[in-house]
Amino acid sequence: MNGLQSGFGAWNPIAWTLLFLGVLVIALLVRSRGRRDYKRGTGQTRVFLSGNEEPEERGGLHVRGDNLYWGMIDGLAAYYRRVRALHTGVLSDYVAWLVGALALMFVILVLVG
Amino acid sequence: MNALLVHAPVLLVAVPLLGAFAVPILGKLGRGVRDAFVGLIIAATAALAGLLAANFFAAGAVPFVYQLGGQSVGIPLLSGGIPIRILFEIDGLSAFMALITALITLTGAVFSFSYWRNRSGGTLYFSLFLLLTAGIFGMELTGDLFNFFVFLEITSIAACGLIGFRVWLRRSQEAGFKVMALYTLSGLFVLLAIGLLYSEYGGLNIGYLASTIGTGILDKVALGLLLTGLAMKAGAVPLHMWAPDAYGEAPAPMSAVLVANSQASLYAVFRIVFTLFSATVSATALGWILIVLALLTIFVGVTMALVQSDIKRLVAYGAVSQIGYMLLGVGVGLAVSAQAAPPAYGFVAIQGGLFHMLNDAACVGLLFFASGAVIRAAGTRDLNRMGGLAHHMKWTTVFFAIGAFALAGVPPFNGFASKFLIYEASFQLSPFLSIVAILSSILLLAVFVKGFQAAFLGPRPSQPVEKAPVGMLVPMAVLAVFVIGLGLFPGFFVDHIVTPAAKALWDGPAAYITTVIGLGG
Amino acid sequence: MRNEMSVIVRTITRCVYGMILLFGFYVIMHGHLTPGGGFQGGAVVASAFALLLVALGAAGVKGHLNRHILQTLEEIGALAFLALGFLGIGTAFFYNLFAGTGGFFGAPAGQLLSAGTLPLMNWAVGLKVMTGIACIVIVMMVGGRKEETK
Amino acid sequence: MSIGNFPFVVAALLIVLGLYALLFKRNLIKMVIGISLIETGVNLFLVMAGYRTGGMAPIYTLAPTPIRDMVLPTPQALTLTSIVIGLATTALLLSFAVFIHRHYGTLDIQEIKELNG
Repeated sequence: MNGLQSGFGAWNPIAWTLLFLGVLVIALLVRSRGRRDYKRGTGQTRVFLSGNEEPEERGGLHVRGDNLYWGMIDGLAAYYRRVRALHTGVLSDYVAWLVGALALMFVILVLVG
Repeated sequence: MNALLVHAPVLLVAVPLLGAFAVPILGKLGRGVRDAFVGLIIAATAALAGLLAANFFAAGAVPFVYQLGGQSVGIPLLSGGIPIRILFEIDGLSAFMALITALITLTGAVFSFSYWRNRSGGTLYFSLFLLLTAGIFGMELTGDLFNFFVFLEITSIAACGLIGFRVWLRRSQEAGFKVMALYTLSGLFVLLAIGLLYSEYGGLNIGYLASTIGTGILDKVALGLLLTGLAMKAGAVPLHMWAPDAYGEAPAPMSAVLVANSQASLYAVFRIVFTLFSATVSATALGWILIVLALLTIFVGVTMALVQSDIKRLVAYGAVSQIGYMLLGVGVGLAVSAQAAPPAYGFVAIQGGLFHMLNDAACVGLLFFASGAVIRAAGTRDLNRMGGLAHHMKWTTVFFAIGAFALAGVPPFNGFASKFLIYEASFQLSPFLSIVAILSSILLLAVFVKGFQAAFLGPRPSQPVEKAPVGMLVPMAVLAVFVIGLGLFPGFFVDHIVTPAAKALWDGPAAYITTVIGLGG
Repeated sequence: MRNEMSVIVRTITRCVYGMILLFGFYVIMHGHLTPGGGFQGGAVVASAFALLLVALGAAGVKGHLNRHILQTLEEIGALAFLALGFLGIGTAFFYNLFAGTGGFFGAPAGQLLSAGTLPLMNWAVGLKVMTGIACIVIVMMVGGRKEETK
Repeated sequence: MSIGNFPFVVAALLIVLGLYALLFKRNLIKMVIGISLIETGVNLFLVMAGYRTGGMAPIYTLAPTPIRDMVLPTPQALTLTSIVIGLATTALLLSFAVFIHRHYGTLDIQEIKELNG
């Protein structure tokens, strides 16, 4: 009733959600078996980075938007340089894209026709 | 009740139009009167759309026409085999689109009330809002190409008036000019195509044209003009450049309605390739054109979203990429529909593409509303200068997360349900298609993780934050309920409203044509 | 820039203003009989307003053309047009209720008071167009003036 | 005397001229003029699509008996509607141009590109 059949696979969100909740319960059970002597405010919660202790006051640090995924964007730099260069913001270029797409569409439709 | 039902198609256009012209007069009586009136009009419109769609789908989704100015509303008058008078034609797809539009315009209007609460000059905004609503409904319901052009231009003018409504913002004026110029140009392409078709066949009714359409070079030129112009208005790459400007610079509730506007253009693309020009060019070729556009749209949209640092442009590029999924689903269906024994996955693909329109409207609307609330609270749109809003705006945070997960296709939200159908069906045509679609979906999750992390996480902001008022939270909550409901019970919606809509495309133009001329002649 | 033009222009404007108005109203009134109609006639009337505005300057027509009144009239024109559409909703939207009834606007085709709701619609559209275009012209003129003084 | 296909050539010329203005002119006002040119070209095409050599004006009450060729009224209605819409779009574009000049202090499209990337 509430599932989807694609003829190739099936998707039932209710079953998935129940399964998800089941796994969640198991995970919480496993977690509850953990050590209870883990205490806040002691050396156990101190943060180390590469063996050096991170100072507490940097707890207020916030990774700003553009710093996320910089590695990936850097890796795709060649792609981004080209694609961002296409988004010039100049209306004439937009119109050129429109006219070019129209011409291409004509060519394809007439050739394929 | 019955009379209301009979006249529902035209009332869907006439009632918001009436509201649009009455609002400036009632606005002089004060803000309360104006808001109550706009709420009444938009609620009545949404109720009419719901009534129309509910009855239509319950009655087995048989297409019917509404004749303006005739002796009766039913079967059109023919003159020499050509339908005369202005016709509205409602089939499964039109009714489905009307439902989407009703959902978005209703929530958008409620959000707008809070948005304009503390600013002056909202009266003309609501007038244009209702005009845009009337135009979108008209585009979806009309059965006549020339009417379609008129409604297209109504939406263009109203939409651009709303994009540039805040004349004190320099960027909104820039966006308004660019978008208006492009919309006008695409509208003129459409008009030229209409002129070509008229001079060839002497009629403008879509059903009539579909029944006589040929394979000549003029038909192909007309198809190219229509397809390019409407793909531009739908925001398909490489004609998408206006979309982030428009979605980004419009007032937040407008961005959501603009998505509904783009979807109406997408509806027109589907109507044209499936119904109007089904005989002109091979469906396989047309289908592959749509698929190539779709892949470009998905990939470029998502990758460009990743590098945005303006929260609304980020969501806007996400919205652009979703247009690609709809094109992909329907394109796959079109590409295989011409085969001697069309495989069943073609129908599944169309189901997925159309279902994704509904899902996309709900999620993108939610995200635009939430980002509007975020910008209002943070006082900036720059993701690099935001942070920690979750400490103050718990509900907005939750809604943004729901919308982001849903749009990125994370189960069990609704975006996954429709993307699942698209993945499965496109995989059977070519695994490459579904690989691009799935990878882009994952990338989209990364995009929204970036947006979410930058705006909501992090330490408590130092300056005080203006929380989202209840009037903004309610429309978000409504859309969030839709997102979750569509996600948990996709089978119900697919069976009852998506399947009739997909059938209207998949079964070819015969039903659409006979409704206009088969019986009346 | 001076606010008004030379005395020749002003005098000629005063002479032809009434004639243009009259011709505009004629075009609107005979919209259902001859080429023309609400939009064309309205545009003619609005061109008379524009002429007045150009010749006399924005200050010269201040009392004559009030933008807020024009705006209200524009809305009324649009509402009247829609109301005429709703009149026929007993049968179908835009159904011509009065045509051929012999009564109100029901004279045989070719006479002035014929064609049912069509002449009324022409008047509604004419009202909307003349006031709408006049508004646009006024706003553009005032907006441009501000620009120059800056 | 027949005018042949000459108006269609003019229509095509107008459209190409308008596209030229949109693509290569830098002034916003000139771009608006370009859009108007395209619109005029399309309108001319529409009117020509309904024209019949020797046809008379499509007025119901003036129709002679027996009925001779009349010019098709539908394209004229189309053209008229398109002119009305063109009026609205031109007015909107020009008012955007006024505000852009107020904010940016220029009408050069190459300098109005804050929305990029």
